Amino acid sequence: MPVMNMIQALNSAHRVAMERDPDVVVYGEDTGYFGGVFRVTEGLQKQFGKERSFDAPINEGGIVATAVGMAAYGLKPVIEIQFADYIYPGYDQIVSEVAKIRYRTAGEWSMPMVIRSPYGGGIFGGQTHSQSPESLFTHIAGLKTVIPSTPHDAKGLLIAAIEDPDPVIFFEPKRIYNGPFDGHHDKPVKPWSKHPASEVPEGHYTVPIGKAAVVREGNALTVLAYGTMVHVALAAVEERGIDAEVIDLRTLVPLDIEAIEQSVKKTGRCLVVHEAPRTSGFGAELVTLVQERCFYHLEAPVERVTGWDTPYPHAYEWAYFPGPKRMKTALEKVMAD
Amino acid sequence: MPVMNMIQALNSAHRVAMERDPDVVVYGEDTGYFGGVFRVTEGLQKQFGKERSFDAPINEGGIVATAVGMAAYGLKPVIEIQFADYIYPGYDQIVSEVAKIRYRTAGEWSMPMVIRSPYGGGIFGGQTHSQSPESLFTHIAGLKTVIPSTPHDAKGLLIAAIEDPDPVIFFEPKRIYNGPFDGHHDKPVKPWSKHPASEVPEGHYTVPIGKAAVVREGNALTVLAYGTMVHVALAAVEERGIDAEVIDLRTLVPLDIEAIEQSVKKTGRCLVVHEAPRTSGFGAELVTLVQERCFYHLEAPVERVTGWDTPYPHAYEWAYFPGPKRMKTALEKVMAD
Amino acid sequence: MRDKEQPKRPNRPKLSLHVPEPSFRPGDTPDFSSLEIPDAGSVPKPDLTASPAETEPLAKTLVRVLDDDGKAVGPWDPKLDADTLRKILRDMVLVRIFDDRMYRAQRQGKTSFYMKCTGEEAIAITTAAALDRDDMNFPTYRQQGLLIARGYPLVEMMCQIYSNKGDKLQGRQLPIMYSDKAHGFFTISGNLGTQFPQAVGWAMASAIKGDSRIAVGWIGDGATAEGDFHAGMTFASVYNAPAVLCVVNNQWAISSFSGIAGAEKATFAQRATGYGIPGLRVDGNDVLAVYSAVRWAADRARSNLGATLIEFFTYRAEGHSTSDDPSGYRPASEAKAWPLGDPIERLKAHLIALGEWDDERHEAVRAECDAQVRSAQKEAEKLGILPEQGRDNVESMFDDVYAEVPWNLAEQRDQAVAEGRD
Amino acid sequence: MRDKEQPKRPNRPKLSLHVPEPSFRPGDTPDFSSLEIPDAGSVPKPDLTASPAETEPLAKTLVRVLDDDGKAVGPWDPKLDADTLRKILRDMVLVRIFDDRMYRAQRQGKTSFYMKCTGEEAIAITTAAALDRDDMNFPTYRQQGLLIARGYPLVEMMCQIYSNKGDKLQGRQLPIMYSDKAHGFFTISGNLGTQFPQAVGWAMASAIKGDSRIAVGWIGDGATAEGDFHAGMTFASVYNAPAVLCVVNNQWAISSFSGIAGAEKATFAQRATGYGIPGLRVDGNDVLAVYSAVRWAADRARSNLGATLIEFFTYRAEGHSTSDDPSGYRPASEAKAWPLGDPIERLKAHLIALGEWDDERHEAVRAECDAQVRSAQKEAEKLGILPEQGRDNVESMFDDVYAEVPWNLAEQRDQAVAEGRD
Ligand SMILES: Cc1ncc(C[n+]2csc(CCOP(=O)(O)OP(=O)(O)O)c2C)c(N)n1
Ligand SMILES: Cc1ncc(C[n+]2csc(CCOP(=O)(O)OP(=O)(O)O)c2C)c(N)n1
Ligand SMILES: [Mg+2]
Ligand SMILES: [Mg+2]
Repeated sequence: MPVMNMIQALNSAHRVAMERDPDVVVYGEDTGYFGGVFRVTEGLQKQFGKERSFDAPINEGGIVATAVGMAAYGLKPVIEIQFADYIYPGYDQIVSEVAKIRYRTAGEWSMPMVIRSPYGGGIFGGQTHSQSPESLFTHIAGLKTVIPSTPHDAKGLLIAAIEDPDPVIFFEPKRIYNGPFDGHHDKPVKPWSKHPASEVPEGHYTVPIGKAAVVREGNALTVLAYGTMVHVALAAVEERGIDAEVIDLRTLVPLDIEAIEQSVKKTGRCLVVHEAPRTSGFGAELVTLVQERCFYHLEAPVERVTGWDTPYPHAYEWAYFPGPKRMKTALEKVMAD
Repeated sequence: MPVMNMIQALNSAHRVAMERDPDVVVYGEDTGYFGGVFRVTEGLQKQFGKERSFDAPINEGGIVATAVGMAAYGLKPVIEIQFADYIYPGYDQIVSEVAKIRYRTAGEWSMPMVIRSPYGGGIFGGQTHSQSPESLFTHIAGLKTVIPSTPHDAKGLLIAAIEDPDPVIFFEPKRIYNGPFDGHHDKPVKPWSKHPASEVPEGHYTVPIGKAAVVREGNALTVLAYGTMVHVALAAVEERGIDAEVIDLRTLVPLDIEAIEQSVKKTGRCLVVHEAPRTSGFGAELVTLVQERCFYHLEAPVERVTGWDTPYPHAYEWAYFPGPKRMKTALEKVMAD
Repeated sequence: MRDKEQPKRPNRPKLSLHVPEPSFRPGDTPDFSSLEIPDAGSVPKPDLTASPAETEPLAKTLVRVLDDDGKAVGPWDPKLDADTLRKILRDMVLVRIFDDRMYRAQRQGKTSFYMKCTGEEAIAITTAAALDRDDMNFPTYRQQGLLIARGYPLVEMMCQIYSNKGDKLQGRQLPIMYSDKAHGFFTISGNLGTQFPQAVGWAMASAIKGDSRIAVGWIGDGATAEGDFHAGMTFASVYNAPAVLCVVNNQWAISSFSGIAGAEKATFAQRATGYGIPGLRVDGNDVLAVYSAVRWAADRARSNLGATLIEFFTYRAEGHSTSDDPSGYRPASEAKAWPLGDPIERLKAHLIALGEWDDERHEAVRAECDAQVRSAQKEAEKLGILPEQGRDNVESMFDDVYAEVPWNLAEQRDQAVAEGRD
Repeated sequence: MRDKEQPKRPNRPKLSLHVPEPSFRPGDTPDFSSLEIPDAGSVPKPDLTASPAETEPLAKTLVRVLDDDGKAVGPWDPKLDADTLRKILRDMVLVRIFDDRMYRAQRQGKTSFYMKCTGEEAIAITTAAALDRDDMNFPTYRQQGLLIARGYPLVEMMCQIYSNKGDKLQGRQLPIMYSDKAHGFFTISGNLGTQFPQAVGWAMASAIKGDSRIAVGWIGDGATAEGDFHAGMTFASVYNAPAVLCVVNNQWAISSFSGIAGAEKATFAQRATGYGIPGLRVDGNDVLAVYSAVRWAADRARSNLGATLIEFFTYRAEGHSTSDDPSGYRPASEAKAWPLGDPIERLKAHLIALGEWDDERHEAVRAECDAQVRSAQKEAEKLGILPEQGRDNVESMFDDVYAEVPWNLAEQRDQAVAEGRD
């Protein structure tokens, strides 16, 4: 089976989807001729022509708005927001339009589209190339939110998202585009090729939206993670030698609540991790659901490991990023309580 | 003492602040000559002149952006977003600029401004005049979020917000502009004049940002609420005859965590209520904080009473709005668990 | 030190903020005699293939066809047959009566909200007449005329207004936020401006697919200030999108006049210049001028010549909505004083001048429309009015958030159904 | 039925999507001979009080002063004294050397990111010369020249770039996102376009307070597509804000050329027309033209005549940033072929033509600037380079989110300090 990093896998997902469905069109800032600043759309213009893969003006609101019009026409736009930090100018169109059109028309119109965007920290990108705004989308009814953590899932989830009848916010953890970063920034980065999930089928397959993956089984506690933090969590658990079950959520909305409940009821302890700031982050929803549904199984408070409630500070990357140390402290705390 | 409804109290707050500080300027859509669609800014243009109270173009992003420029100059803009549902075109300026400028300049520039906006449901306003987007702001470090529930607090909090050195998102529960609606939509609405908190001092005073109010003392459980839901909660508690402590948060960020902890540790049970959709609503943060800090005091899972995870459906106003019935069911559940 | 405390320079003039003010406020006697209105027929009509630069003068004037005597004059006369004109006239009469009845229904407590298009009927109705039946509109809340002109059933509209059992939108939308795919009418948004670049996206899709249908984007004068206006114009310009982009300048945005959107300094049609697309400024109360302009723009779009911006100059004769009382910010007599008149009266006069109409036939049509509206209303009200709604079918509230109901909504639905409403 | 499956009409032309394409791609030989460049001195200079409409032709041409022989010609010649010109020349040389050193520092792993303004130095530096010292700039990341021209210490800039102990922004911002109030330089945002309407707000504030200082808003060609551009233009037009609004059209936005922002159909200066404010299009590599245009616009603003939009036409001679390799999307030889030349060479030639300069003095200045940059770099690096940062003072990370540290940040600070970093 071909070995791909996450960028190649995402590129392959685009190609597969565009080959199968002539209504799939792809655009965004710098995504056309050049193939995107992270090269995810590389070669699409050459293969599918300028009418299906092109550059867009720097107007994220306009990119989303035109996608709304295209979806209304019957196309399936897959649009790229260059960095998640730049999604806000398109926020009104996403929240007020994309998310609500199926509902407000009682299904007369639907909005099948994928809004892809690299997100997250760990690249010394400073305040505006590091953000994790997922909870600003999980709060919006009508949107699905998907975050892959491996090349295999990235391709399968992106194809599933493109084929999904509903709009999907697809955040790509840019820190792990090229390798499964485990938070040890001082060590050399492993390439994806060393990771089993870099084996990616050439053709069409999907990873279902709404299904989490138990990436490590265990009995002592449950770790809920997504994106880059899956790898950080796994490493911390291994290093700390804790019999933890690690769940890669993969989809935040709709959440795989069964997988979560099942695990926490088994382990009785839970740790929730994400890069986004703590207050009103998606972790709050996870903790709340766990305490609502597993209250009488909990042996200790559910802990959160998150980014701090500050903007993302350039030089303090490794003091901000929830890395191995913070993970281990939290693991110990949940186990001790 | 003068008796005011919430609109009059907010109007009075503007006047007091503008009289005391010549740098306070007020603008927004229809806020000038006409005094705003809810008349909160009525008469300000007449009293303070067109240069300090004027109408703005319909561009929420531009309204916020010019306020950033004015704050950078040294003014204190108080701007109105006509409905909270229309704040999204200004979201980028709020999140990327207003919230981050003090931080990214290490305090060289600050952004003292107030962004006022009527929010919430209960007025048959349909999807775009009913929303409660507070959690989209509580997640953003650098912003304060304030929501009053009475005329007295509205005036005192608005003056405090205007005098605050940091940007404040000031959401006004429009359903209770004219009277303390308790959720019983079939009964005649009581006017504010029958409520003690309609006694509002004429001149300057502040209600501190960051301090909750225990609006009803009790021992059986703690209800955390804000805005219109304070009145709905109070009514439900009374009607159900439960010895509940009801806390009006008043400020969501920075939260009065002490008041919450103290109460929940006393009662051992907690109910969190808001109008916004459940998933990733501010309730999730409240529940999480309570379980993090009061875990060993909790006798039952913390419950949430919230809006549903759907857009706000016009005709189903009273099936959507978290009214007395839903409140009572939840109260019973928390008490029974 | 705060910036503003820096020393001032007395040798420099003091700057001052200009805040636009409309000509008349309550208490003033409106007098529009200084308004420059070009003669009907005086504006040239360029070739479809004219460069946008050549069309620049058209953005600063007013394309008019109907003269003061009700004659159609000049190069923009579309030379429509009398049947077409009578259909337009009837549709305008129908919309006005519809608006009046529904406004009253709101006042009677039968629904929560209503918005009229009184004085602006010509724009949407004539545009519908000038478009192909399968061209697609992205309207605002003041283009109910598009639906009526395309024969959308009044009962359907009313059921939406009442959010009742006949409402295909299932009571989910504020009254008048219609949606109908079959009538080429995209779902109206409560958020101003959003539909304008969406129209451009639809047009781009039509071009991508080698289709021949075009899109029409609508926006109000006030809403042109939104970023979405710029998005629509930019994408239309860059991709040469086959779209007709319409600004309905009725001079008011709730209580703010068009000067607060920039109209003191330039026309809205002139905005087109900076995007290299043609801008036409058109007398929006002149059916013939509206028809001709839309046709010209639509033909350009269909010929792969790209988008056109049209400013329809008109006057919002009544309040912004049922929530508004305009006497608080403009003279009550202003509508009457507005010199470009009433589109219905002007078309009526034209048809009479042509010998194709008379007062009796007009009155007969009026009565017929009135009866039609009343009977539709009766039928609609059989299916309920708003105050009775929202009790049944509570479970429907959880449909259509997604194609399939996810677990959280399924749970919430069960809860809502079990609980019942207050 | 999906819309697109509706029957097509064979009697209609097939629509098609136009996607703009730059003249040259990698592999092509760039040839700009068809580019229309008006002769220096050929464009008239209107009165300050000229109506915006009168200035419309200026938006379609190119204000140029320096002719091919290095002579200053025509009505826009600002007739600057040689000292002023030499100061501008030196500042340009200094910025270029600074850029080269810092670019190299990034390549050496001393910091994370850098952005040059090579080829565009004239614009910011000359604008600074034409403005008053206390006018306020709202820059993008490519106006480092403003700081250098106003004498901001190079060491301060470098410390920011290294996020080191001397960085007054405490390591919180990406390199080159400077901020300095005392030098009238508003904090650069990573989010494109946001500063443009902010500048207008500052200008409005200045007008509200009866001040005499004006604001200058900056934006790139690509970023003009953002809604914020429209917001800035609209508010500037409505309130007659005393602002100079500058579009730096360097023809590229990362890998997209200016056609993707609309430049195929109209100039960026022409956008001004639709807002009723004057638009000037200026040779951005011609120091004299830049000076004169900024002065004209600033004088208008100071006289309460409102805002002016200036498009500076230039060419981004190098990559977008250290993260970009332009040879992937344009010919590597394009910069050399660009006919409007290098601003430093052009001003140098002018000064030589005036008899006020020669190659030796130029070389001396170059060497002097080089020494200045090197010595600043040494000093800055004493305070650290990026890879060593972020270990000390972790608690400072929690300051300045608010004026006072709230309980949640205090708790997080304690945790962060206790934990230490990885
Ligand atoms: C984004 C947004 N901001 C504000 C509003 C509130 N609002 C509704 S209609 C209106 C005035 C619109 O004026 P105009 O565009 O001229 O349209 P008209 O009502 O005259 O047809 C305003 C401010 C809104 N609906 N959406
Ligand atoms: C809102 C936003 N969208 C996208 C980006 C990513 N981005 C950074 S620079 C750039 C190109 C800007 O081009 P232009 O405005 O022409 O400025 P130039 O770099 O040429 O000076 C892009 C797309 C961003 N920083 N902000
Ligand atoms: Mg209007
Ligand atoms: Mg550029």
